[in-house]
This record gives sequence, structure tokens and C-alpha cells, in this order.
Amino acid sequence: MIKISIEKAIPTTLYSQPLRVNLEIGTGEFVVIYGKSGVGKTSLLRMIAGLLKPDQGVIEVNQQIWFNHLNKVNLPIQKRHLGFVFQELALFPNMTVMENLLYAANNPKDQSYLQRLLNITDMQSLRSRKPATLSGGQQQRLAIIRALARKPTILLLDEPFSSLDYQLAQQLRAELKILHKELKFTTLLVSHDPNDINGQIDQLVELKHGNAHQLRGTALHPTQNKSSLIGKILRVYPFESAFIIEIAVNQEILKVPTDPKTAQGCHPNQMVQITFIDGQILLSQLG
Amino acid sequence: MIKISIEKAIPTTLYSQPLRVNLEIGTGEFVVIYGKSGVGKTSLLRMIAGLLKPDQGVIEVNQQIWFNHLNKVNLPIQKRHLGFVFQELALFPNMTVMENLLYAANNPKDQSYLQRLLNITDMQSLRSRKPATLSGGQQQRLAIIRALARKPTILLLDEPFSSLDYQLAQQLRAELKILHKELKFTTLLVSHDPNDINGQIDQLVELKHGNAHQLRGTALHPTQNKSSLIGKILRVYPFESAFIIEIAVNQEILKVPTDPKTAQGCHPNQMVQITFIDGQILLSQLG
Amino acid sequence: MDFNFQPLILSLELSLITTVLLLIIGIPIASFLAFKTFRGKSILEAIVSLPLVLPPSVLGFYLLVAFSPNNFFGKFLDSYFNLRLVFSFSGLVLGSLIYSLPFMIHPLQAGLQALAPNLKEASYSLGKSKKETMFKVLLPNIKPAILTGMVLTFAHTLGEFGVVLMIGGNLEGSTKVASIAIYDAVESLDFRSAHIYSLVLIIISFVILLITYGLNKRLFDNRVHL
Amino acid sequence: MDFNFQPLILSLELSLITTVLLLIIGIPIASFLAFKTFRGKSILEAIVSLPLVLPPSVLGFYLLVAFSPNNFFGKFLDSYFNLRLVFSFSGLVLGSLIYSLPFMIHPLQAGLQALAPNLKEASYSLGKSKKETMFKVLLPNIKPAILTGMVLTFAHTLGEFGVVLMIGGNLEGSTKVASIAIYDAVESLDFRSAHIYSLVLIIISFVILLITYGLNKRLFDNRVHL
Amino acid sequence: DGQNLRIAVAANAQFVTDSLKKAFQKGHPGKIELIVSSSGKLTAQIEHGAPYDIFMSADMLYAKTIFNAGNALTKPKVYAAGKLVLWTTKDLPVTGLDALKNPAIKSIAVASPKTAPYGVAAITALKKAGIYASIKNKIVFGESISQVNQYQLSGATDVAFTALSIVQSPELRHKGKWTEISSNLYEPIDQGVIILKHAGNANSDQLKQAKDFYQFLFSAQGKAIFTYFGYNVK
Ligand SMILES: Nc1ncnc2c1ncn2[C@@H]1O[C@H](COP(=O)(O)OP(=O)(O)OP(=O)(O)O)[C@@H](O)[C@H]1O
Ligand SMILES: Nc1ncnc2c1ncn2[C@@H]1O[C@H](COP(=O)(O)OP(=O)(O)OP(=O)(O)O)[C@@H](O)[C@H]1O
Ligand SMILES: [Mg+2]
Ligand SMILES: [Mg+2]
Repeated sequence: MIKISIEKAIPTTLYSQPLRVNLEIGTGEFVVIYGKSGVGKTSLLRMIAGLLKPDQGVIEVNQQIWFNHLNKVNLPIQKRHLGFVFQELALFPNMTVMENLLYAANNPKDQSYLQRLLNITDMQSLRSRKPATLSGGQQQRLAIIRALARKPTILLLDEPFSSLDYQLAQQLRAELKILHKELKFTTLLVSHDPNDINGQIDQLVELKHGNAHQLRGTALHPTQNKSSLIGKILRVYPFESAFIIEIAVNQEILKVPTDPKTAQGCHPNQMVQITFIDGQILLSQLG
Repeated sequence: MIKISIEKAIPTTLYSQPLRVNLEIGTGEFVVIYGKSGVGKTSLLRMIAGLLKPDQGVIEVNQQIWFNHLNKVNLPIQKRHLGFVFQELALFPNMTVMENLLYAANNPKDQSYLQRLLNITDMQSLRSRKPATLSGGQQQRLAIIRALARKPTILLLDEPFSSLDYQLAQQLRAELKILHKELKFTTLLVSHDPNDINGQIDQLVELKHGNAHQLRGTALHPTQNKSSLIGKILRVYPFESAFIIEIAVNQEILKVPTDPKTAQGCHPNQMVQITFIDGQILLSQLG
Repeated sequence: MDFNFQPLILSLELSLITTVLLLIIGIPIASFLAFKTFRGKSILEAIVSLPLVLPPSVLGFYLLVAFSPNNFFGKFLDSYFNLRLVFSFSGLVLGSLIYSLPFMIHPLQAGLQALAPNLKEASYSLGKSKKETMFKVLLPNIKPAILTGMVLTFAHTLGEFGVVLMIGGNLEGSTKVASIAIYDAVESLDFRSAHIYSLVLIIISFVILLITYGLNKRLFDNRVHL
Repeated sequence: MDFNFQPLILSLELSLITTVLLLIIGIPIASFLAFKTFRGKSILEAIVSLPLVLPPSVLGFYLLVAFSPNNFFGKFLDSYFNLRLVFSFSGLVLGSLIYSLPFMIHPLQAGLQALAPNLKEASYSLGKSKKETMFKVLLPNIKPAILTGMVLTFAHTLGEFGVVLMIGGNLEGSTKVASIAIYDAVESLDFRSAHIYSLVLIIISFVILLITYGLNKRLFDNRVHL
Repeated sequence: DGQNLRIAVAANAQFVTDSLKKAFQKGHPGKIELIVSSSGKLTAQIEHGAPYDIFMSADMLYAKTIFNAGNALTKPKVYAAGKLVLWTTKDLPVTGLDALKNPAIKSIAVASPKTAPYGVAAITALKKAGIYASIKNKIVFGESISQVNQYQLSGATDVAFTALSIVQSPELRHKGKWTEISSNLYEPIDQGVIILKHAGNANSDQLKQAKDFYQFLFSAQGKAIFTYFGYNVK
């Protein structure tokens, strides 16, 4: 169980109130944090990691106090056993891809695990390249698997899929979920991508400032613009350059258009989840 | 008219063939380039900018030869009158937000234009901040408006919206389109975001390697997984926690669920465009 | 006892002129070495470092020979420019420039090499010339390296002694700098003067260094983290 | 003529030992100055630079007084450690360490300050200690700065003369280093020996520098762009 | 720079020359500047055009070298001969050369025989007295006679071979104790003076001034001053 109750005056002219965060996260949960640019998401992760000192409050992880403003406890980051995917990546320029991983790994003999990480990110062929010779997306993949390499207890990811194309990002999302279940780490993922926000997650946290241009205390409230329905596919049929999928949801029959490729994967009697956020609609199969 | 016909052996072990690009882009067009991570998108922009030398071929812009392998022409980047939004941003750490803009601007007296750029990115209050004190998204916004500040003839953007939340990104996309029309620059936008790929653009270019793991010559073929329909809203009514929108498209009546906020903006008789790509569906109003 | 301020003032003058001139000369050389790759670059780099290796008095001896009106270079300067480099302040300046060259070049070059290459690219992409890029983007981002170069050069010239002793000739008011004055005092067993010169030199230098470091701390605030 | 290789070997030994020791001492000091902020930091920085300002022979004179068995420090070393620093190789090493301190500290500090702070953070986040972070992440990424520090220190010690002249005592095989031998030769108007010593010194140094720069170019290939 | 008469002086003669200068100036107004350095350095500088008018060398060799190169107006002439002394500032007996065998004396400062005439004299004396081999390991070399003095004054060495003119100088007259070394044990330390070509190139006033000072060295008053400082004069 992670309990966070902290306050930090972020020197921004946007809001006159400090960033206040109150959160409870169960061990092994997968939590997505989202919010507008500049609202304090990175700062929150940095405070959890111990890279930024809250002005006041307490961070408690599995009954261990990591930070307490009152009795000046501030556990060094080294002892927090984290994995951190930095928004600016922070790869080690002097090390190759493999050396980055080996440096990060607790147990360098765990070769098969590192190989697996390289495989799920399609990075096998780049193992002996230095970061400066990698493309933006390749660098981002390295940052993700470097954080995973040491099998952390808590994984903090700051917009880890932002430079990846849709397919690769989806692949990584799936692999991350598998590792998350397998290694049982707690995951805090900062993202603005609907594919993260609408995924199967344990908690969704929105960092948001009040309407009075104040940064409001944040909590476990689901987003206002997000919602989802579950239904059963009745029919899939072509229409112009696209396909239409008929889905029964309670008393309604929805008719949703989709691209040929997605349509191929849809068959009558399948259960699907339809999620929508901010004008975007996402179909995903269940089970 | 921009004519690109170049070849470059990118030292990657992924594909055994060099990157080959053949493109014709009309002056003032808005072109989106997409493709898998590591396929060579950034390298292509760098070659157009003159930061990376093609192994052979020709780049011609408005009858002027920028690069010709045969007679060793290679116009220096300074003379290409570009705006370049780098994937790694490359902001000037020694300058504040405003100083970054003033340095970039051709005409520093063009204050009202710079103010407008600050406004459309919500950066007004950050004008005297150095880049190191900005959040990831704020830095990315600065990179975009720095490239716009000099009113370039050709604007190259390398995944410029990747760190921005959906609303802000949409706002910037709209503003970019307006500026594009107003200042009549040619835009080449590298992105993997469906919101760019599905937008109203003049050309869509996919960089892709063939099935034989060869990097295929690229051209103006639209993506296979993308399509769009245009229809008229008939009804908007609440359904469970969401809303359903009935849209008439030719002979069909679609019934698409959406979130309350988007629903508020939809009214009968409005024309809407429905775009779908890779399982995602996007509603956008026309006119 | 035999103490006066003239040698101290002369020393400060010499150090200041040398530092400013070397900064001007050093920037293009350092940027050339930092950014260009060519065959024989290591040779050029080794040559830049050579003035360091020769003991100052030996370097001074060879400079004396080179500058001497007996020899080609000295004669040439004398007859065409009416410039005498031995036993004159201009000679000291030239000697110090050669002697302190590596102290300016090395830190500047290392600083420039450590910069992310895309800063330069970004500036070029905005249509900026190499010169403007150097002065408005690159140099402002290597302030600690510039400071290192300037402090090493200034302080080193202030303490310079071997070269000056050889080609200066210890002439009151034109080549008798503080380091020579201290040496003189020690040699004539006038330890009191030596102590006073040293103390004043240390105090002045200390104040200059203190101001420099203090300013630098305030100016170099690009990477403040929350 | 009076030439032999002993002084050259001694000089190389002294320079090598000084460079290695200063690297070991310099890294913690430089990282302290680069990363910690505290009141009076500028004062500490100014103190580190001070050995630069004093003319070497004057510095040598004060070291002579300090090391002398007449005085507290010298007496202390003599009676407790049986260590005599005047007229001994160990004394030269200590003198050179003090004298060359700023040449190592400055470049290292500037290099560390120029590193992106998140490299350190990333390493800490992986549970790595400060030491491991320093040696595996920070230092390997400031190779040009380390090289600068080492070249300046090595070459400067090789050319060092004033301090050595003062506290060395010109003893064949233990304190008569090359710079002293050259000086001696020049003083006794034995220019041929002086030329040969200088030439050999220059050639050796040149080769060492050349190898160093050549290696560095090969090792420092992190930021190759297409 | 027509006004100043510049006299280049070997380090060991700096004190006596200072007195000579003061005495000379009583009858001859006009500025005199003393440039004190090692004879070797001064010689190299003079050969490369240093603007000095008179050179008072520490021995004859340097003066001869300059004269032979054609940079002097006069032939080298001995102005004085130095005397060697054994000196200590510590509580040690320095009654004679034999005292050096005393184990309480751990280090002996000697000027480098390569560059300093007093160094040559000291080594010759030690050899002639037959004790060189037994005390060889105690010797440390100073670059010049003044460095030997610094070694001794700082306490870094126990005893030193220096010039009588040093221990007789006003600065050091009451510091420590000394014994003269018998002049049989070493060759006379003859010191030579020359008027330099530079004096002739300047205006005639300056040449006259230089000649006057040169003459003054050999006058009765000059000789008295040399003697007072512990030099032999003919
Ligand atoms: N200096 C280099 N040395 C070797 N290979 C390089 C170098 N620079 C780039 N590459 C390789 O060239 C390929 C193309 O890189 P590029 O940055 O153009 O890709 P991209 O399409 O922009 O990818 P992304 O979407 O991940 O940013 C990549 O596979 C990359 O590993
Ligand atoms: N050193 C600093 N000095 C002043 N303000 C800072 C500093 N660092 C961060 N800020 C401000 O704190 C706020 C929160 O920053 P943070 O990086 O946590 O935002 P974020 O939610 O991660 O944004 P993004 O989505 O753009 O990455 C921003 O408005 C930023 O400008
Ligand atoms: Mg952030
Ligand atoms: Mg890219």
C-alpha cells in the first residue's frame, strides 16, 4: 500500500495554489495519471522517487516511511527500489544499449530476462549501439526496458510511449501488463494517451486545477470526459471504403464504423468494450 | 514545388537496403509523414534541412537546387529558410522563452506575431522562464513556436505534439493550420498520431520497409488502415452514462456512442466527419 | 625594504591584456579543434599543448633567441614594424600569450565538445551564421569552461616568472612585474618585501577570484531544478 | 657537453605520479565543488585557484620554509614519520601536487557541471551509489575534461621548475629533473646540452600527447551523428 | 631610455654594488638601475640585445664570453675576488671543514658548481681537505649563491658554503656564525667587469656616466667598500 499526502509550491505563475496530492495505491496496482501539460505530473513522480522534496506531507510505502516533513525523514532514492522512465529519457551516452541494461540490472546473470526485454521492444539488433545513434523511438524503448531491467518494486513511467507508433506502443502496453502481472510491481504511468487512459487499469488519477485557476487537491476521481460501454457484436458488414459493426448494448443497437483491419478481427457474438474520451472512440475486444 | 529523390545508407542492421525517398510536394502543401519507429523519418527531415548528407540524389525546391550529389551542390542550412522542430527539441538553455523566440525571429519588431504565438500555446505567463524550468510539454510548445517565429518558407516538424495532452494538441493543430494558410509555408509533419494522419491534409506519406525486410521506395500512397466518412447528425440522445449520436451517411444511419462533453457540441443537421484508423474512431465537426 | 606598487600594477595589466587577447584568439582555435575532424588533428592538438611542457625559463630562453634583433624574426619586426620584443612590455605580452595558450584552449575546447550538437544545428536551422551561433548560443552555454580558461590564464600569467625573467630583463616600470619583484626580494634576502608583495598579490588575486566565482554562480543558473 | 637520461626519466616519473595522484585527489574535490551548493563556496574555489597565482619560485620558497625541519610542519613530519620533504623526491611530489592542483580541479569541475543533471538522477534511480555513479556514468561522459586535466597536469609538472628548484636541491637521481638540467645547462652557457635536453623533452612529450589525443578521439565517440 | 644607467649585477655582488651605487651617486646625480640576476641569464640577455650598460659578473668566464662575442667595449677586468666561508644559523660548531663530519650536521648547502663560482670553490676546498668523499651525501645544491643563503636561512640545511660578502652584509651581519675557508684550498674567485656595447650606442652622457662608474670601482673609495664587504681587491 502506497499512501501519498503531500504539498509542493510549484513556482508557476499559472496557478496561485500549490500542488496538493492525496493518493492511496494498492500494492501491485496499475495506475494511470493524466492531466494537462504543466500541471505537475512529472513533479509528482519526482517527489515519489525522492528527486524532488515536497514542502510538506508524508509518503509511506508498505508501512515504510519514505518521506515525512515533520521528522525530516527522506529516504534516499537508491533505497526506494524504483524503476523510473524519465520524460527526457536520461540514457547513459557512454554505454551501448546492452551496457545500459547491464548497468541497470540487479543481477547481470539474468541474461534471459534482458534478452526478453530486448525482444519485446524489437531492439535485439541494436544491442551494441550507443544511444546517440538511435532514433527517438528507439531511445524511448531503451529507457523503458532499462527501468524494467532491475525488476523494480515500483515502476514510474513518464509518458513512455509518446514517441512510438501505434502498433509498437500497443505491443509494449501489452507486454508491460504481462510483466506487471508476472513481477507484481506497482506501476504509476503518466500519460495523456487515450490508449493508456482507457486501458484495463486499476486506477485513473487526474491532476487538475480548479476553475478558479487554482490547483485543486487531487484524488481518485475518474475523468469527466471518459466513459465506456460493453456490448456484443451482432454483425460486421462492409460500407463504402469502411466497415460497420453492429453492437448490442442493453436495449440499444449501436452502429459504429471502423477501418478494414479492425473489422477483420471482429466477429459476431464477441464481447467488445467501447471507450470514449474527448471525442475519440476506441473499440477493444474482451476476453 | 519540392522535388526529393535521394538515397542514404542508414547504418542499421534492421534492413539491408538503404533508405530511398522519392517525393513531390507542392508549394504550400501540408504533408504528413509517418512510419514505424526507426524507419528513417527523422533522417529524412535532416536531409531536407541539410543536416545530413544523402549518399546520392537531388533535392530541388522552387527551381533551386538544394542538393545534388553529382555536381556536389549542398546549400547550407542557413540559406534554406526553414523552421525545424527537433524531436529532441534543442532549445537554447541560456535563453528565456522570450529570448528563444526573439533569437529565432527574423524581425524582432514583429512583437504582435510573437505574442500571438505565445497565446496560442498558453505560454504567455512563462515568457521569462529558462527551458530547464519548463515541463516537458511546455518545452515542446516552445520548440514549435520557436520554429514558427521566423516565418519559415518550409516548416519541418518532428513529432511536435507527442508530449501534449489531447486538447492542447488539438488546439495547436488547428492554430498551425491557420498559420499555414495565412503565411503560406509548406509543412512537413512527422507524426504517428492518428489525429495528424487523419486530419485535413494535402498528402500523406508512409515510410515503410517492404515485406522482404527491405526499405521500399516511398511514395504518395494512403495508409491501408485509415478511412473516413462524412455525414449529417440526425439526433443526439443520452444513453447510460454516455450519449448516442445518430449520423446519416448516404443510405446508412450510424449510431455512435460518445462522451457527454463531445455530445454537447453536436446538434442536429450539423455535418461531421468520422475518421477511423487502427481501431480508433474520431468525430470532428465540419465547417 | 624596497616595496612599491608599480610591479603589482604591471602584473595586473599584463594578466588582463593576456587574458583578453587569449580569449579572442582562443575561441576560434578551440572551436576549430572541437568541431572539425581532419587528419593530423592530434598533431595540431599536441602542438597547442607544447608550450606547457618546456620549463618556462627554457621557453623564455628560446623566445629570447627568437625575438633577439640578432636573428631573422626579431630583425624583421624591428626593421619593418619598429617593434622590439626583447626587454619590452609588448614582448612580455607575446611571451605570455604563447606560454598561456594551452590554458585557454584546453578548457574552451573541452567545453565546446561537451555541448549537445543539436544546439548548433538548431541555431543554423534558424538561419544564423557560425559567428552568431558561437557568440549567442554556444559560448553562453559553456560559461564554466570559459571561466576556467580565464581564471587559469589570468592567474597563471600573474604568477608567470620564468619567461618574463628571461625576455623581460627586469626593467623598472616596463618589465619588472610582481613575480620578478618578489623573486628579486627573495634573492636579496629582503624577505619582508617578499612577504608583503606576496601578501598583496594573494589578496588582490583572491578578491578577483572571489568576485569571478561569485558572479559565475549567479550567471550560470540555466539548469536549476525544482 | 653534459647530457644524460636520468633527469628526463626522473621528470617523467614525477609527472606521472603527480598526475595519477591528482586525479585521485581531484575527482572528489571537483565533484564536491561541482554539485554542492553552500555558503562560502566561492571562497573554497578561490583557495583552490591560489597556487596558480603565486610565482612558482615564491611558492617554492614558502614550501621550503614550511617543510624545513626548523618549523612545526617539517619537524612534525620528521619526528613522527621520519619523513624529510626538503631535498627529496617525496617533497617534489608534494610540491607538484599543490602547484598543479588547480590544473586538475578546474577542468574536472567544469566538465561535471556541464553534464545534464538527469544522468546522475537516472543512475541513482537504479539504486547505484554515488561512487558507482561517478565512476561508471559521470566520469566516462566527461572524457575531454578529464583529458584536459591530465594533459595540463602532466605537461605542467614536466615543465615545472620554480618549485622544484627551490625545494629540490638539485640532487642527481632524486631531485635533478629535466627542467633543472636544462636550466643548469643554459646558466653554464652549455647551449648544446640545453638544446638536446629540450629536444628530447619535446619529442617525448609530443609523442605522449599525440598518443593521448589519438586515443581520446577513438574513445570519445558517443555523439557520432549520421 | 637615455637617462638610466643600467648595471647588470651577478647575484652575489648585489649588496656591495648597492653600497657602491649610493656612494657613487653622491658625486654623480642621474638614475642608476641595478638588474640583479644570475650571471648565466644576464649573459644570455646581453647577447640578445639587453639594454644594459655595465656587467659585473660573478666570475671571469661570463665576462669573457660576452667580450669574445663582441658585445663589450672593454676587456674583462677583475674588480674584486670573493672569499668562501662556512656558515650556520643553527647551534652547531663550524670551526673548520673537519666539523662537517659531525653526525649532527645532516645537510650542507653548496652552490651548483656548474653555474656558480662559489660552488666550484667549495667543492675544490672539500676535495683538497680530503673530506669530500665522506660528506658527499650530505650536500644539496642551490642554483646560485643566493639560493644557498635561502636554504640556510629557512633552516632547510644545517650549514652552508657562502660568500664572505653575504655574511658581512648589513642584512645578515648578526645572523649565525661563520669561519673563513683558507684561501689555499681554492682558486681565487675573481669577478670581472665590462662596459657593454649598449652604453656606446646611447648618448655620450650615458657613456661618460658608465665610464665614471667603471673607474669608481677601482678608486680608493670603491676598493674600501669592497674590502668592507669581505672581498679581496688588488
Ligand atoms: N549515427 C548513427 N549510427 C548508426 N545508425 C543510426 C545513426 N543515426 C540513426 N541511425 C539509425 O537510422 C535509422 C533511422 O533513424 P531515424 O532517427 O531517422 O528514425 P525515425 O524514423 O525518426 O524513428 P523514430 O520514430 O523512432 O524517431 C534508425 O534505425 C537508427 O537506429
Ligand atoms: N525549476 C523550475 N522553476 C520554475 N518552475 C518550474 C520548475 N520546474 C517545473 N516548473 C513548473 O512546474 C510545473 C509542473 O511541471 P511538471 O514538469 O511537473 O509538469 P507536467 O505535468 O509533467 O507537464 P508535461 O505534461 O508538460 O510534462 C510547470 O508549470 C513548470 O513550468
Ligand atoms: Mg512532464
Ligand atoms: Mg525520429
